[in-house]
Amino acid sequence: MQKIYFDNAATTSMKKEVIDAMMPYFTESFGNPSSIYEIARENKKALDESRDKIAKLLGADSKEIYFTSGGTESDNWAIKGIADVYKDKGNHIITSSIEHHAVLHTCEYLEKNGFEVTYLPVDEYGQVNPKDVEKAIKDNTILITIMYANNEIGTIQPIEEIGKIAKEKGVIFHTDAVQAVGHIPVDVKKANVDLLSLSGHKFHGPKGVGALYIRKGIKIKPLLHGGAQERGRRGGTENVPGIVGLAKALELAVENMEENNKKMIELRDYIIKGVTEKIEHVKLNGHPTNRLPNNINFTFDFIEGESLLLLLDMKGIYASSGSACTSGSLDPSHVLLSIGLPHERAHGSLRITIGDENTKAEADYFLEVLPSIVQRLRDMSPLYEEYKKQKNR
Amino acid sequence: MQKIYFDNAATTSMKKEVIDAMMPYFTESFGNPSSIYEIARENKKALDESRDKIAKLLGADSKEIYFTSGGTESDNWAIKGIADVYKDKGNHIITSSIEHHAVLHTCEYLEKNGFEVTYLPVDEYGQVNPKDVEKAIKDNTILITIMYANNEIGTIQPIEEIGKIAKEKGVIFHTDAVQAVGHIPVDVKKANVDLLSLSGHKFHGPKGVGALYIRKGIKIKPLLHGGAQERGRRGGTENVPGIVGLAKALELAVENMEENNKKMIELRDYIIKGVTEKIEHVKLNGHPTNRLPNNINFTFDFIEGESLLLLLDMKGIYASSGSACTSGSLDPSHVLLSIGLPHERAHGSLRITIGDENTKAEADYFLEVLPSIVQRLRDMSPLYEEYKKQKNR
Amino acid sequence: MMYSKKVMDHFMNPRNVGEIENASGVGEVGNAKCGDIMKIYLDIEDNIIKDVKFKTFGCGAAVATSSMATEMVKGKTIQEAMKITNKAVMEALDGLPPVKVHCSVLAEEALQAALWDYAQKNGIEIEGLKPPKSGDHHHIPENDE
Amino acid sequence: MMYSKKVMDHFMNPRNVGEIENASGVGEVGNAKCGDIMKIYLDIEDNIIKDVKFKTFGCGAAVATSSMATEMVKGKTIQEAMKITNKAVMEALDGLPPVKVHCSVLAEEALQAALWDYAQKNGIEIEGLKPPKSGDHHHIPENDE
Ligand SMILES: Cc1ncc(COP(=O)(O)O)c(C=O)c1O
Ligand SMILES: Cc1ncc(COP(=O)(O)O)c(C=O)c1O
Repeated sequence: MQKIYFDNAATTSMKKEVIDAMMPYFTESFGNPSSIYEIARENKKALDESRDKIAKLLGADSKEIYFTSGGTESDNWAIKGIADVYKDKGNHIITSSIEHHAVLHTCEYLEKNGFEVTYLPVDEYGQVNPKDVEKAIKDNTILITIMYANNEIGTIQPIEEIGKIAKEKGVIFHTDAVQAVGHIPVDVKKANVDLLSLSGHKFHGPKGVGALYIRKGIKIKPLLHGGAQERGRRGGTENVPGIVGLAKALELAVENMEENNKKMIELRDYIIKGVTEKIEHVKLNGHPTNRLPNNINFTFDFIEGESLLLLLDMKGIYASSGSACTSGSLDPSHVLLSIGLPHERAHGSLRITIGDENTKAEADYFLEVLPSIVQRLRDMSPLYEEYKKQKNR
Repeated sequence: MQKIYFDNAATTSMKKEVIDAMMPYFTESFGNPSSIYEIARENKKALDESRDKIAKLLGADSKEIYFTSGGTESDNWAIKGIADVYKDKGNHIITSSIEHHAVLHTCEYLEKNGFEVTYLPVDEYGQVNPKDVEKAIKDNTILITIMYANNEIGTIQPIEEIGKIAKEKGVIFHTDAVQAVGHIPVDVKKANVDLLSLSGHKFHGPKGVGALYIRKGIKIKPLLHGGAQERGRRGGTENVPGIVGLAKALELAVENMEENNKKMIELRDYIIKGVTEKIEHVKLNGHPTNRLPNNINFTFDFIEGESLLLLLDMKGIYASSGSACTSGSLDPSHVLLSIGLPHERAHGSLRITIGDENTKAEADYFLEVLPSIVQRLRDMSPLYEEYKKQKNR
Repeated sequence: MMYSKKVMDHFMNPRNVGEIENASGVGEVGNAKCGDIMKIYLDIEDNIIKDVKFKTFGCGAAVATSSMATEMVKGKTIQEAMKITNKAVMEALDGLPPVKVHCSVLAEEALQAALWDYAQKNGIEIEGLKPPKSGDHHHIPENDE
Repeated sequence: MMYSKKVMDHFMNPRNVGEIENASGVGEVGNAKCGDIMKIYLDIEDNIIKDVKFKTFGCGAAVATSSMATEMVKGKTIQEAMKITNKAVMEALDGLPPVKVHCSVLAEEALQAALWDYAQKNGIEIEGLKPPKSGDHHHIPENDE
């Protein structure tokens, strides 16, 4: 049976070039970059070059790139690190209601520790209104943290505009760009951001490695206290192979972005068109055009997401859902609820996130098997039964 | 020229078996373990098995093992996470003066945030006296954090005894076992510890991955808020290849520990004997017998450590020093100062940490080149000049 | 989360899916808000459950427990059916992941709701049967920390 | 930290290591506590530095700057030697890592201390020469954060 990986927003496969770039640092060149002898110097060089590379690809300076263990650490560090420095100046933080849990749960933690957090609403497409940001800023606002692009529904936020407002008002601005970096053009200067989180495994790089961009001049407390690594701001022996892989993956992603995105947008729109034509009672979640090239998110009425995933899995198709049942929590995705879906419809969502390796043939196979799977679940659903009865009345 | 790696306490090379174990999770089996489809389930299985393996090797339960990005994160999490939960119960923490910076700097950070920290002294061999621990415990003591074995001088602490005292007094006990795990037998139950930090790259595993043992029943706040990974206690997409590598490396280390240690202790003592016989004005730092099998630490009077390292490097020998010059700080190693070395002697230290791959031939080569290097630096040293003049008077 | 082979079999090939026209008793529990609804139809004759059908909106475990529960009551007396607990359904499925235990509870409740409906319609009393609960059916697995 | 080829050359093959018996001037700066001590011996005749030797306890950069500084003053007049700054020494070595800049400062200071000693012994005054500082010589590179 063919296997079709449609869950690239969860994680991606590593590119061969990335593995090849990492390999030497697993074996021959394994030294601790903080040491002074030869093999350590090679490591230090690889570290410096990776930092330079990433900085350049983001329009930043090398000294502004700090390596971390991934998106979650970057988000936690940015938010807690800024809150810690400015807690005497103010205790108000602005974020949105559709952030990743790495941001939301960090904000909730701070709320329990004396901070006040405003969770801005989003419109039906999942967009934050920059005017809402402006209105929410108060004298005691010390940080705005709004994600670059959403991981569930793919909606891209008006980051430049929000950044401009933050700048004018003199409020520090962090963006969780974990889903954006390597997928759409991101330039820290143009985006007017002070801090930006990214994670390697979201663009065909290694898991367990990410970075935080910290604009020159921004004060931040460390989250991981320890050795003098990362200019004294983040302790821990550097994960050199991981960092080299991160840089290589980002380089490849940016180099091929235009070409890949052209192809992916075509495939994305082909699938969206196919599904909406073939299946009734379906709704595309997220912004119709201002969305990530890899993201498709549907709600199928009357059915539940986990069942849908299981049946797709049986056909070799790997996707994801905002259903509560897939997360083990009681509520379905906070993102889908935030864009106004009622609970029962949020439970019936399907997220397809494509990669540059997906083909039109795979899309066709998916479009072929999906309608009968959806129908099968509907035929089993008491909600569908009710709907039909009401219609026939 | 031959290359001799004598810096295994800084980091280690990865074993081929470890890389081989990781490879499948870089490529075919790359899914996100939190997903429900087939390739994710394979990943979940690898994650579970790795957790089981590590738990077993430490005498712990699987549910007590939490994966992190390394020793620094484990230390930060343990200390801040406990402090955060118990801050209303008490604000006193006990540690030692020779901890790694991941512990010391975390404690210093907490001191600036309302906590009181007792830094226990050590004896001339670098050992903490359990009686001192007992005396230091107060009504408001919420945590004791004492390292298992020291990274610079190799001294092993009386952890079991300290653990017993902590237990009796009802104080939570964390140990930074980053240098101990994989090197000497460590059993969390026998050691009477509540939390224990370890790091993969110290025992031929990957960099950027570690673990924190948290005894069942211990309450702790997350350090990395985010997804529901690690039983809701540590967010972030799991670094599956890294975790698999960590487990494999620990398995190999424990399996071969007895044999390796026999060989390494022999080599260690051979080098110690050789150096002290061939060179005057040299002192072994750390405990004569109660030390890590891989650790050798000397002070050579009248010379400075970085110069020594550079000349050894030129001979293909990679070692480390507690000299301030190698760390970029102004003071030499806090560990060497804590065991009572005066500044100038602390500057002249050399740390040799061997691995199971080092041979007697390498030791012989080292013993052959070291005396002339030391002599050369002494001949250049105004301190040695002074010493000779005083002696001849 | 991982399902047993039995769960997957009952999910992939659910037994007794459908409706019964003019059923002797119908029970519906759960709600769409929480992501699962189970509706069980019983055809009862001479105290024997002659036929049973279900419709379920929910996850794999919800479907599988519905399927298994209906299989287990088919042909049984009402008194036998009353003895089928969520634990029995779970065991018959070779277990469920902890977060899915509530699905088996739902299956038990749906069955009892259908029996209740039957009893109400026929003015009889079934020993041990309580009126169906409404509202949140979720049993949150306890955190052991 | 990485040293330039020039630094490594002067560290591996230091010029002018040694002592001068009955030197015209001797300067010692730094202290063992901080990890570097430099001692420079000058042999001055007719206002010309005819010979110069050094001894250094310190890191690679300390040795290299001592070596380079002594090379730079050899054969020079006192006035020319006075113009040799730490910057000139650093430049001649193709630069130093930021944390090592203080070593070049130390070399300049050692040289001036030796000249001061010569001036004191001979009761002369050298334009621009100040008495050697004592105590902490470290110039901590500023953190740009
Ligand atoms: C005793 C000790 N604790 C903590 C650490 C920190 O570990 P890591 O570098 O993996 O963060 C180290 C090593 O650097 C260590 O030797
Ligand atoms: C938007 C967003 N932020 C943060 C994260 C967390 O990144 P990581 O899993 O690398 O810690 C993710 C992915 O899981 C994400 O999609």
